[in-house]
Order: sequence, then structure tokens, then C-alpha cells
Amino acid sequence: LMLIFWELTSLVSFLLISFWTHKQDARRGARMALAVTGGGGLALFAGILLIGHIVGSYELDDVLAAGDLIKAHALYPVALTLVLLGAFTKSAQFPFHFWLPHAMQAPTPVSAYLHSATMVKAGIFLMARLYPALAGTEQWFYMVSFTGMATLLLGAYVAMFKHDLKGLLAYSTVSHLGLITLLFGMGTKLAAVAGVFHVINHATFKASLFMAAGIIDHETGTRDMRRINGLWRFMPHTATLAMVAASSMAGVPLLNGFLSKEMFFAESLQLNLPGLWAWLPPVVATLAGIFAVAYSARFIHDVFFNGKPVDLPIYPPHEPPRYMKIPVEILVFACVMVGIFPAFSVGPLLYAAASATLGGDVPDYHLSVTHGFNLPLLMSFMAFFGGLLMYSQRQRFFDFHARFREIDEKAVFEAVVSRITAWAHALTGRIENGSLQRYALLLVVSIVAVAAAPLFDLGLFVGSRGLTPVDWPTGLAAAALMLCALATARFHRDRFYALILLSVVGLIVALAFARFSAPDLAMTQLSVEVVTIVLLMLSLYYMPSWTPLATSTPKRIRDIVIALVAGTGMTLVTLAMLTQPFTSISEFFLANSKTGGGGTNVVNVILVDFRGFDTLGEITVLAIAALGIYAMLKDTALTPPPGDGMGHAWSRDAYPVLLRQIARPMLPLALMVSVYIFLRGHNQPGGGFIAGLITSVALLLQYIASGMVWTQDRVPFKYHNVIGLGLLFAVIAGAGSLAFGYPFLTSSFGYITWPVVGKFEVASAMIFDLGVYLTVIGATLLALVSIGRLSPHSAIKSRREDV
Amino acid sequence: MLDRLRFPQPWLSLILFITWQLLSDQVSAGSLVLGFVLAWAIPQMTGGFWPERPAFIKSWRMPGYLLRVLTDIVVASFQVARLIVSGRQPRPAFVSYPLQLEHPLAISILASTISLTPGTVSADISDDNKTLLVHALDAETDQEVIDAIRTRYEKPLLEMFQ
Amino acid sequence: MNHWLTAPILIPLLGGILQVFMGYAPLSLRRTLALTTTVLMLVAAVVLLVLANDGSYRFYAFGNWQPPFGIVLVLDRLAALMLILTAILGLFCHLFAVGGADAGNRQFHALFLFQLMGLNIAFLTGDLFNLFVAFEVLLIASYGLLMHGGGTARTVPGLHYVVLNLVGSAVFLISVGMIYSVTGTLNMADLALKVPQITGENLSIVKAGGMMLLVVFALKAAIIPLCFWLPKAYARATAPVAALFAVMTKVGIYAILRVYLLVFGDDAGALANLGMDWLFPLALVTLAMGVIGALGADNLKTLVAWQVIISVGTLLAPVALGSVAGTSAALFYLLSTTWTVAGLFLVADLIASQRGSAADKIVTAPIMRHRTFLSVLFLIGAVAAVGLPPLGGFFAKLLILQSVSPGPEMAWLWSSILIGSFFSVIAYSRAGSIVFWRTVEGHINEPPTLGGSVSVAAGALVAQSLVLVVLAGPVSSYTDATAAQLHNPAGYLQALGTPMVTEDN
Amino acid sequence: MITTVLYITTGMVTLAALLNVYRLFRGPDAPDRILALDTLYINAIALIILLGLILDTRLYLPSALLIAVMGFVGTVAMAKYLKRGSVIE
Amino acid sequence: MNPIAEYVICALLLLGGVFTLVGAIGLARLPDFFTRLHGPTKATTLGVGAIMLSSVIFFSTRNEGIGISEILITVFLFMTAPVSANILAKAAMHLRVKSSDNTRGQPWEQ
Amino acid sequence: MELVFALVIGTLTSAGVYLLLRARTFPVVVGLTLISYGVNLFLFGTGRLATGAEPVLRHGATYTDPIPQALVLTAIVIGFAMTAFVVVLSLRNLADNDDDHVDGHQSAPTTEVEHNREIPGQ
Ligand code: NA
Ligand code: NA
Repeated sequence: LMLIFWELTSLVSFLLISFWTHKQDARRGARMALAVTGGGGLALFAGILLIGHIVGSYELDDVLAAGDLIKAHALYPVALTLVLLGAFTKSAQFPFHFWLPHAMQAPTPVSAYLHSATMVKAGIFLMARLYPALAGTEQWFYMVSFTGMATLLLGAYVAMFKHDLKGLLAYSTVSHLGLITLLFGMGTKLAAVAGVFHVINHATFKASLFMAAGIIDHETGTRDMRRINGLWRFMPHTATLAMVAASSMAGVPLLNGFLSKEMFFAESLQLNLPGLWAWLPPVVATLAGIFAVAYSARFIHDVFFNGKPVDLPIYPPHEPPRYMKIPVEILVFACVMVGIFPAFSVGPLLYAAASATLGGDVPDYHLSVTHGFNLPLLMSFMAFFGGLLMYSQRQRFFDFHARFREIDEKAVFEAVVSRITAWAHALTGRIENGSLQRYALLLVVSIVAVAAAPLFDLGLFVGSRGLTPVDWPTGLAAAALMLCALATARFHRDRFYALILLSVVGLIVALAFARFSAPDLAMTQLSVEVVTIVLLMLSLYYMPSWTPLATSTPKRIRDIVIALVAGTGMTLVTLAMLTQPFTSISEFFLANSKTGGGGTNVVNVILVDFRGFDTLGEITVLAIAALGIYAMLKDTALTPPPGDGMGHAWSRDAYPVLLRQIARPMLPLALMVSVYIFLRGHNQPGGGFIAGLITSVALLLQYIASGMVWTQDRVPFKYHNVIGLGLLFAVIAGAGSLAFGYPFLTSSFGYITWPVVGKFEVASAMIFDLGVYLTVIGATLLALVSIGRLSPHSAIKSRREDV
Repeated sequence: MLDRLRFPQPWLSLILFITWQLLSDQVSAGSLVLGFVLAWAIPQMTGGFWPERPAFIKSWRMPGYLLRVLTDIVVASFQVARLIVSGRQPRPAFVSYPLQLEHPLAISILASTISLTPGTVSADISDDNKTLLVHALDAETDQEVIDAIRTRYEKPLLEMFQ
Repeated sequence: MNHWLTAPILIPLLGGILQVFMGYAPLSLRRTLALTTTVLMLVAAVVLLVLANDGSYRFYAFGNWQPPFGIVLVLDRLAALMLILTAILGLFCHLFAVGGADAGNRQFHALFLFQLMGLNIAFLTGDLFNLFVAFEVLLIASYGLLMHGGGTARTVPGLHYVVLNLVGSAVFLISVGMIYSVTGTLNMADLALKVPQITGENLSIVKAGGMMLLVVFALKAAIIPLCFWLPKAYARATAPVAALFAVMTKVGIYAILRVYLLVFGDDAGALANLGMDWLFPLALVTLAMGVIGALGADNLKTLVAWQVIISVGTLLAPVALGSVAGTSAALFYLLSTTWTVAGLFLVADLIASQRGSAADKIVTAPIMRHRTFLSVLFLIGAVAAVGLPPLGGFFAKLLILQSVSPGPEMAWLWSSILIGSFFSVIAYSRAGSIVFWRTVEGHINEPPTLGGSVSVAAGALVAQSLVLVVLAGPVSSYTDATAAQLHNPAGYLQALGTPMVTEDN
Repeated sequence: MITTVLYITTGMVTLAALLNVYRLFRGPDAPDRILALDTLYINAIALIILLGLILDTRLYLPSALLIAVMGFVGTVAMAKYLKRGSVIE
Repeated sequence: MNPIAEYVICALLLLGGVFTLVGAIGLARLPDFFTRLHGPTKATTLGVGAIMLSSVIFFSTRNEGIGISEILITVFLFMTAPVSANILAKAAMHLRVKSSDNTRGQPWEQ
Repeated sequence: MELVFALVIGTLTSAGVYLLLRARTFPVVVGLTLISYGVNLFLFGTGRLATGAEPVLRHGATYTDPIPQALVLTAIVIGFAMTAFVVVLSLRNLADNDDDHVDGHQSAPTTEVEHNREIPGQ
């Protein structure tokens, strides 16, 4: 749960920083802050999950109790690094410190609250809370303390050279956070107490300084210390408050800053690092102290003294209204109180916080104004004078500092992000280049690759059923089919020729279906074949009549190889499959077709009864395809090429006499045939699909022979409605059984005997087949007539009434 | 009203009736009744698609004409077969045949007959339906082709359609 | 044998047929009828959800034929989950479409309803070939919907989408053929019984068939390397269509879950967990590709389109690992990401409509109207999509991360998901800040006013991530039960024993 | 006796079909190819009838009838494309 | 199956086969398109007609009713063959397909 | 017989796949049709090859498996609907982008590759 609020804070800070949206660097700062803290949050998220995994529960007290279990666990180092990553990014430790100063763009109250007191402290708070669970190991010591040291030094050093008031305070915050982290890193109980103590102190004086900076900004209109000088005269009261707070920051005795800094110095001495390293922490501490004093001195002197203010936007600055100063006064008063009577004022609070952190056993420590004259006191004096000395020589330090190019982290971050996005854009552009060739290639290759392994160990396999001999007409027909298929691929550039070859292939496939005892299939294939030819001819009119060579030769060879591999794969599988023994659920259908379905043509009974739902889906596909085609071509304008690309213009005569005359009788005859095939469908090869296709072809012949307008006037119905009616019939045929409590699509059939005619069968499946019949007609004609309407001549005339 | 119910196109209904018997393979009571119903119903629906119906006068002569055409087809096939088998170079010719028939259906029947019967294919009909372009496979003189068509086919059709 | 099972199929079918007849009726009438159909479908989905929640399987044999001979519908928790997901998504997309996107094509609502019908058949059918027919129904409807709307921008990606799926359908048929040639049956329960007993050369035939089927579902789910058609196709589709398509990729994943846990599950003998070892690395690479794509996106719709691919990767990784917890986490994430992505598509469209010529391009542009409202929607959507707390996306990712047991997979899974989220934070924050904040003075010609229905639809879909947080408890317990049910297919096999309706009862 | 004759006839018709395919490949112009295709359709009718005779079943007759009707419309569509371009206008 | 019917069927079958083959040979060997047009319209059509007739007799003499739907197929063929020949010829003339040199007369300009 | 059947399916698939990978919509559509022929034959083959065993009930006959025939019939009709849609879509593509390129570089200026385009047909 804690994690949620953790992420929430990073989110809120993102919004707040970017409060002043119009300023460009505010946005960038905000994004950077979100990215770093967000990223850290995710690492913490993983860390906590890991710990939860090790301990087995996420309850805080279980985790704290299982401290040694965690430390001993193999995943401990990973978990620790992740958690620390989260803590360091949140509390702006080195190397993740760069986002904090830029968060300063946020309006004053935000930065005061957010960046000095609480949010940034969350990282520290996290370390404090998990201290008993994670601290104490070598890894904890090295990672935490060294990071702390680095941040401490870096923050303090850079703070010195920041001309912006808030910049200085920001980097000083970074430095102090480093200090606290270092304290926690030391591993001793006392250091932890010191850490907690400094957290409290830092919060107080830093908040007051931020508010002071806010007041100065409010009063003078700027925060550039080079222009703000000698404010003492203008706002003595605020000045004094600020100076006290600043000196507490510097660690001047009698103020809270001094106490925790002194404890810090004491702890840095206790660290018993092996050999030479022993000297490192105290030296670093003092150095940091020097820097701290230096920038505090700068804050006091450069702002309130140091001559006249230079072209302030608001001049003369004067004391801010009373209400603005009250919070600063309270905080400064607290600094002084803690400084003078530490045990009395902050003792109990410190004790409670420390015990929470250390899980109860708080070492005895002594809070007093001074601990007498000892080495830490000496170190703070050295820091004090060193700092003043450094400040006085600040000019030389400024030149020294100026030599480093001022790196603006925001610009770096933005550059990195835009380079990533540019790279990503380029990469996606290259991979997803919008070439169907490539996508199709990827798809085919993946299919072949996936099927290669099993087919490879299948190899050329002939099952136990063995091969049956080939009678030579079938062999010749197969050879012709293969020849034409390869010729289609070879001559696909001459489009008309390719289509003729394609029709030959289709014809032989239909013959193959007849040859291997599938009359229904043969008829369906033939009908669909012809309607496809008409469809392709309709569209070829608008296409250039041949395809220029577009792909380079090596690519074509590659495609040929892939095609051959795919082909051999299919051959191997088919051979193996055809020769394997086979038992299937087909006995049921053969047995129940007559008794249960009421028809002897088992394939048709399966289509309209046993698996009627498939057919319902199928005619819906037909209907949708037609509607989609109609919608796509509705207001598309296509200008056909003047001739057939071989140098002949299109001839004027559209409707030859002989064709028109033959079309007249063909329609009724064809209708007779389709009624015949429809009625016999249930018991003999035939059925709704084939009958529907025959009627469609008969009507198509009228369109071809006499043209769109002539035929359209004679067709009384709209094809949309035919499709709708067809689907409706199919659904009604299926739903009829619901009335009797039977499942959807249950068919019923009976026999009626009339005096003259004798016995004939009436089946609900007949209505279903009628639905199929109507949908096929409606869909086929709507699709093909929509293409027909594209042609310039009919487009104009038929604007009036729609199909 | 009644006659509309009767047979708008009597010949077409008859052909359809016979077709239905052919389709259902055996002439049973059921096929007769259904054949009758369909033969009546379908012309109603497709009436519009056959606007300029010819006025048959002597339609009973049609079977005789068909029989003649059939025998000629058989004869023609043997002639063409002999020509193809002999490998002799044929002497093809385009012949423009002046038509005397007016009705488009009559012209179509004539053109079909020409295509089906010996050595000739009707390649095209002029826009004004006045002349018929015939391609003869192997003919000495154009006039020979024209006379054969005139006497054997156009005359009976003229009688039927005039 | 409960007729309610056919409701999610018959309602859109009848609604669609009605729309076909009423092509020329006034638009407002057609819209109300279409919307009532979608609402009815939602009611049916809820009823089925309640029914399925008792953990038992319900079967419905079409034509009263005993499975495995006839086609059977199977209602279990997974099916009910997908139905409710599609019904809610469909309702809001439809609400958005009614706001104006359905102009220009009289048959838009028919296509929309048929699309929903196709989806519902796919989720309910218990027959492999019927699954193929269901795929064809929803594919052809999606082709029509993808091409809906004027303009020439969507033709080329549409063509890619159609051709690739045609190849996919051909391969689907080949796989069904291969499997049928050995097992001799099409009913999935029957297949689950027969697959373990396959021996000898038949094994390699069915293995090849099974793997090719996986490629088909991978194409549907847009797993790398078969995902590159998706960004342009979804980015260029009209908004409600793109939003509805958010569930299209999930159909592929549903199919993988259904077929590969039932037929090629743990106890499938030599063919157990077919292809799952391929799936895990591919899922992670898909995730990475999605993130790269999102980073490189130059407009919001492309960004959201790549987010679809990211969610596919994130979704498939735990499924591929095959643990019950993983599947449950994946299902939870499936709910959250589908609605979120759909919502983002709608929001992106609203933004595009408000920014004049700049549309949804991630460039500087004059300030848009309704900026605060839209930016809040975008923020919620982005946070949910990336998986930052406190929204649904976070919980989903949390569940996924927890579902994996320590080991190399855990390392890979965690790093890719977390790093992926990190970069998507960057991508979304960059896009959001540029679109909403990097503004320049200038005038946008009269942006259309935000219609009520349009903003409600977009808002609702985005708001679901909040709802998911509140209902996290019950939803995750439902997904746990679903995952448990999926992982022991014994219940499903009762399909073969479905009682037939005889004269007496 | 009939069966042997049937096989001989089937052989002859198959050879005829092959010759058609030859013409289809060689045919210098498109009309030659359509003519070859149309004849192929007619040969297919013969083959189907012969198949029915060999198998002694009448199930394939409607298929033959279908080829007769459909083949014609296909040829007309192709020829009209060659001449007029737009098949339906 | 009485012997007379058998002989008639065999004769018709052989006749049909020969004619179909001759039609195809004509198509293959004749010099130009227009001459080739004659082959199929006559020979092949008659060939298929003969096979159709043999099928009629074959099925009618098997005492299960008469099999006459083949006749319809022949009728359709005889109706459609000339039309397809006509429209093919028109297309060829439109494309100015050259007829062999010793052809008297010229095709019309389309 | 089975070997010939398998070779036919293999050839159809190879020709279809080659055409599928071409750079224009027309060959792609033709390729898809060839592939669907191959697939339909394959699906039909799963019921194993049989001569004269039509699944139409008549006394004293053996029957082949009717299921694949029903499936193929459905596949043919669906295939037709899909082919019609993809053909019309390529027409729409022609209308919108007035060239039928599908290999990414829309109507690029005629590259040197296209200069040596063969004479069609021969
Ligand atoms: Na100054
Ligand atoms: Na003649």
C-alpha cells in the first residue's frame, strides 16, 4: 500500500512542477522528475515484491521481524539494490540528484513543502523504516554511505556556485540528504539516531530558508543573488530570520544545525574503516562542513549585504506583509529552541522516531548544548573558519568553477529522450515500412519455420494404406493442372493470360472433385469458378493489363525458394496423411442422414442440418462481404484506361445482337434448372448454394447482354432486401424449433401425400436452404453489380435510384 | 385478367414444360403437375426480360426445320472432319450475306443455324441488321455459299416469320 | 440446454438483419435500434456471466445432435468473461459511433452488429471448424468496418490487413485439415480425448497442424514478427472501429488459451504444451517492439496502436508460462488493458477533433478547446495503460509479476515489464506534455463541439480503470476461478455427454 | 465390351483436352485462348458424362449440365472484356 | 443389356470420341483463328452430342426409368455454341487478328 | 494416385506462395486463389481418396467421408466472398492511390528495374 502513495507522490510532483505549463523548462523539469522518480519507483516496486516473496508476506512488521532471514537469502543483494535505487532516486542522491534542482521551477509553496521537507525525505524515510530489515550488511554499508558521501560533497560544492537563490538551497538540500544517507549508511545505532535528528533539524531550517527565498523573490521580483544585494536595509526583520536559519544550516553553535552536525562529526570519527580508509569519513565530513559554511555565508552576505541591489524588477523592496513572515518566525524559533535546549524540546520526538527506526533498542545518547571540547567541536570550528576563508576567496573559486562548462541536466535529459524517440522512430520506420511483400514474407516464413521441424522428421513417408495406381487420364489431367498452375506463376505479368490459366486450373480442380466422388463440390466449384471469372473480368477493366517487373532478381529467386519449400512441405504432409489409416465420426452422418435429417444427400444434410450453424455463419460472411463491397465502392470514382494496354481502344458496340437474343430464353431455362437443383438438393447433389449461383449467373447474363440500366429496371427488388430476407429465412428455419423446446436449428421433416402428385417430403431444412438460396443471390449480385456501377456510363444514369 | 393468368408466352411455357420432364428424368404424375405449375409461373416472372416477342404464324413448321438442321450438322461434321484429317490447306473466305429477315430472333436463329451447319460460321451481324458476315471454311465461290444458305435455311424461316 | 446461450449470437444477428432491411430508414431510427441491440446483448452477457459463475459448464447442442457430431456451444467462465468484456466495449464504442462516426455508410450498424456476433460465436463455440467460421465472420466484418469512413488513408493498411488474414485463414484450414485427418473429429472436447492417444507418424502431422494453428492465432493476436500490419491499420481506422478492434487481438489470445490449454494442454501426451516454449520469448520481444514503436510514434493514435502490441506482449508472457496464477493475472490484465486502450483510441480521436489541422500529431499546436477535460481523460488512460498506481493497470501488472516463480523466466519477465513501463512512462509523458502543454498562440478554425454521447463513451471506457480498482477483489477472484477451470479440462469433456432433448422432456 | 470402349473414348477425349491445352499455351492471340478454354469446357462435359457411364451413376449429370450453362457465361464475359472492356455497364 | 443396344452405344461412343478428337486436332492445326473456329462449333459439339446420346440409351435400357436429362445438356450446347463463336469472332475482328493469306474477302472493321 | 494428388497440392501451393510475394495487388490476388485451390483440395483429401463412393445414400454402396466435403463446400463459398472483397479492395486501392504497388514505395518513379520489363505473354 505504501508503494501506491510513493508513486502517487512522484505523479503529483510531476503535475505540480509543471504547474507553470507555459514555461518550457518547467515542463522539461517536470518530465525529467517524473521519469527519474517514476523509474526509481518501479525499481522499488520490484524490490518490495522480492522482499515480499522472500518473507512471504507484505505486512511491515513481518518484514522487519524477518530481517536476518532476508539478509541471508540469495536474492538479498538484488532486493537491496532495487530498494536503494528507489530510495536514492526519490531523495535525489548522486547520481540521480540532477532532477531536484530543476524541480525548483515549481512555485514557492510547492518547492518549500515538496522539495525540502517531505517528499524528498520519503527516500530517507524508506531507508529508516526498512533499516532493521536491510541494514547491517557489508553491502548496505558500502552502497549507502558512499552514495551519501558523494551526494554530500557534490551538493555542497555545486551549491556554492548557484546564483539563483533557490538553486543554492536546492543543492544544499541535496548535500544534506547525502549527509543523512551517509549517517544511515554507517550502520551504527548512534549514527541512525543522528540521521533521524538531522532529518528533523534540516526540515526546520531548510523550510524557513525556502520561505525566506520566496519572500525575497516576491519582494524583489528576482532570485539572482548577483542582483540582490544589501537587503538588510530594506527588510531587516526577514533578513535576521534568514540569517539565523542560514547559520543553523552552517552548523553554528546554539542552533539545531550545530547539534546534529556535531553528532555527525562524532559518528564519522567512530567509523573503524580498515587502514587508510579510516581517515576518509572525517575528512569528507569536514570538507562538506566547509562547503556548507561557505554557501551559507554566501546566502547571508551576498543577499543582505554586499553593496547596493542592482536593477531589481521591484524597487525599493520592503518588508513583506505580516502573515508571510509568521511561518518563518515559528521555524526559526524552533531552530533556536532545539539548539539551546535540545533534550527538552526535541528529545521525546527524537526518541520516538529513533525507536521506530531501530525497532525499539535505542542506544543511550546525550543531548546537550555542547559536548564539551572534543574533536567534533574542533572539526566544526575548522569547518566554520575554512568556510569563511573559502567564501572570502570566492572570486578565485568562481573563475575555477567557470572553466567547467555549465551542464544543464534538463538539456541533457531532453537530448537523450529525443535521441531515443528519433532512434525508435527510425527503427520502426525501417521494420514497419508498409510493404505487404515483407509482411507476407514474414508470415510465410514463420509458418514454414514452425512446420519444418515436425515435417522434417516425417520426411517422405508412405503410410500403411500404400499408394493406389493412377489411371492415365487422371494422371494427364493432374499434369495439365500442374502445368497451368506453374504457367500462371510464370506468365502472371500478362494478366488476361494468367486469368485464363487460372480458370483452367479451377476447371480441372472441379473435375478432380467429381473424379473423387464429390458431385456437390464439383458443381459448387464450377459455379463459383464462373462467378469469379466474371468478377475478375469486371475488375481487370480498370487495371493496367500487364504488371511491370517490380522486384529485383535475387529477391525473386528467394521467393521461388520459399515457395518451393512451402510446396514440398504440403506435398509431404498430404502424402503422409492420405496414406495413413483413418477412422472418423462420418459413420454417424451416413447412418442418421436419412432417418434423422430426412435426406439421402449426406453432404447437403450435413450443411443444412447436422452442421447448420456453420452454414448460417457462412451465409452471414457472404452477406457481410457484399455489404462491405457495396459500401467501399459507393462513392469511388475510377476512370478505366482508354484501351486494353495492347494498343486497341475499346469497341463501341456494347451489346451484340446475337448475345442479347440468346440471353432472352436463357433466363427462364436457367431458372428452371436452378429450381430443379434446389428441390432435389436434399436427396441428390444440389442444394441452396448451387441453385443460388445458377440464378445469379442467369441474371448476370442479363446484365452482361443488355446492360445495367435495362436489367435494373426489370429487377423489381433491391439486393439488400434479398440478403436480409435470406438471412431471415435461415434464422426462422432454425428458430422454429425453439417454439417446441428443441435447440436452435433442430430440423423436422414429414411426408405429405396429395391425390395426384403422390408422396413428397416437406422439411424445415428446406426453408433454411431457401434462406441460403436468397442470400447467395443477393450477395453475389450486389457485389458484382456494385463493380458494374463503377463504369462511367452506368454511374451517371443510375445516380437516381440506388440498388 | 384471366388471359394474363393464362400463358403470356405459350411457346416458352411449352418448352419449359418439356424441359422439366427432361430434367426430372421420368414422366410421373408429380413431374407433370410441377412442370405445369413452373411452366406457368416462370414466364410470369421473367416476362419483362423478353420484350420484343415474335409473332409466330406458322410455328408448326419449326420441328421440320430443326430436323433438317440436325441432319445437316451430322453431314457437315463429316466434311469438316475429312478436311482436318486430310491436312489439306483449306480455302477460307469472308462472305457478306444480304439478309431478308427482319425480326432479330429470326436473324439469330439463322445465324446459329449457319454456325452449326456445314463449313460456315456467322462471324458478325451488321449494326442495321441488314447483312450477315459469314466465314466459310472451304468454299470455291462466295455465291455458292450464299445460294446454299438462301435456299436451305432462309426460305423456311421467311415463311415462318412473315 | 439453456436457450440463453444462443442469445449473444441471435441478438446481434437479428439486429444486423433488421439493419440490412432498414438501409434507407432515417438515421436516428437506425441508431436507436442498433443501440438497443447492443444493450440487449449486454443484458444477455450479464445473464451468462451470472450463470457461468457457479463454476459449472453449460452446453448447447445445435440441431439437437449429440456432440461430437453436431456443433456445440460451451459456456464456462472464460467464455462469460470474454462475452462481458466484448459487450461492454461494444456498447461504448457503439455509443461513440452514434455520435457521428457512423455517417457515410448506411450499413455501418449492420457491419458493427455482425462483428459483435462473430466475436461472440468465437468465444462460445466448442467446435474447431466452427471457430474457423467464427473467425471468418468477424474478419469479414472487420474488413468492412476498417474501410468505413471517407478518405484514402486507410486503403493501403486495409489491404495489408485483409491479405495477411486471408493467408491466415488458408493456414487455419490447413491446420484443421491436418488435425482432422488424424483424429477424425472436429469437436474440441473430442479432440482433447483423442490427441493424447496419437502415436507414430501421425504425431508429426498433428504437431505440424498444431504449430501452424498457433501461427494463425499469433497473427490474429499480432505477436512479433506478425504484428507490423497493426499500427497503421488501427491508427487509420475511424475511432469507434479502432476501439472495437482492441478486442480483436484478444480473440487470438482467447483462442490460444482455449485450444492450447484444452487440446494441447498438460495431459496431451507427446503434444503437451505445444509451442509454449516458443511463445514466452516471442511475447517479451513483442513487448519490447511495442515499447520501441510507442516511443517512435508521431501521433497519439499510432502511440495507442503500439500500446495494443505492448499489452499483447505483457498478456502473452504469463500465459506462455502456463501457471494458474499466470493465466489468472493475464485475464485480469486483459480486462483492464482492452478497455483502457479502447478508451485511449476514443480520447485520441476527441483530441484530434479539437486541434484542427494538427489533429493528434505530437507537435506544437494552438491550444485546443476542452483541454482540461481531455487532458484528465488522457492522463487516466495513460496511467492505466502504463500500469502506474493507483489505477487498474498497476494491479494487473502487480498480479502478473507475482505470478511467476523465481528463476530465469522471472528475471526476464520482470526486467522487460518494468523497463517497458519505464520507457512507456517517458513516451506517454512526452506525448502528453507536447500535445496538451506545448502550445503556441494561434487560432483553430471552428472545432466541433464535444457531443454528449461521444465524451460519455470515451470517459466511461477510461473510467473503468478506476472501477477495476474498486472491484479488484471480486474480479481477481473470478479470474482465479477461471484460470483454475481452464487448467483442468476434465469439466469441458462433459460436452460429449450433453443430454439430447427427447419427446418426453 | 462397353467398358473397353468407354476407356478408349475417355482416352480420346482426354487427348482432345490436352490438344486444347496446347492451343491455349501456343494460341498467339487472346481469342485463341478463350476458344481453347471454351472447347475445354465442352470436353469437360464429355469427360463427366463418361465418368458417369464408367461408374454407372447418374449423380454427375447435373454437373455436366452446369458446365454447359456456366462455361458459356464465362466465355462471354472474357470475350466481352476483350472487345468492350466493361463487362457490365 | 440386349446386344443391339450395346453395339449402338459403342458406336456412338467411338463416334463421339473421334469427333471430339478431330475437333481438337482442327483447333490445334488449322492456320488462323477464324478457320480454327469451325472445329469446336461443329465437330466437338457433335462429338459430345453423340456421347450424350449413348448415355441416354445406356441408362434407358437399364430398366430403371428413362434417363433423358442428357438431351437438355445437348440442347444447351447447341444453343450456346454459335453465340460464343459469334462473340469470339467479333472480339478477334476487333483485335484485328490476321486471317491466313489465302482468305478471300476481308473481316469488317469493328 | 495419392502421390499425384500430393504433387498437385504442392504445385498449387508453390505457385500460389510465389505470386503472393509479388509487389502488385493483381498477382497477390491470383496467388491467394491458387493457394485456396490447394487448401480446398487438401481439406478434401483428409477424407482419403475414393472413386465412385459418392456420399448419397443408395442401397448396397460404400461411401467416402462426407464431412470434409461439407467443410470444403463451406470453404469454397467463404473463399469466394473473401476473394470478391480483396479484388474490390484492390480496385478501391487503385482508385485512391492510382497504382497497385504493395511493396511500400507507392508509385515510385520507374526504377531501373522496371525499364527492362519483359514483353508480356511470350
Ligand atoms: Na548579491
Ligand atoms: Na456452319
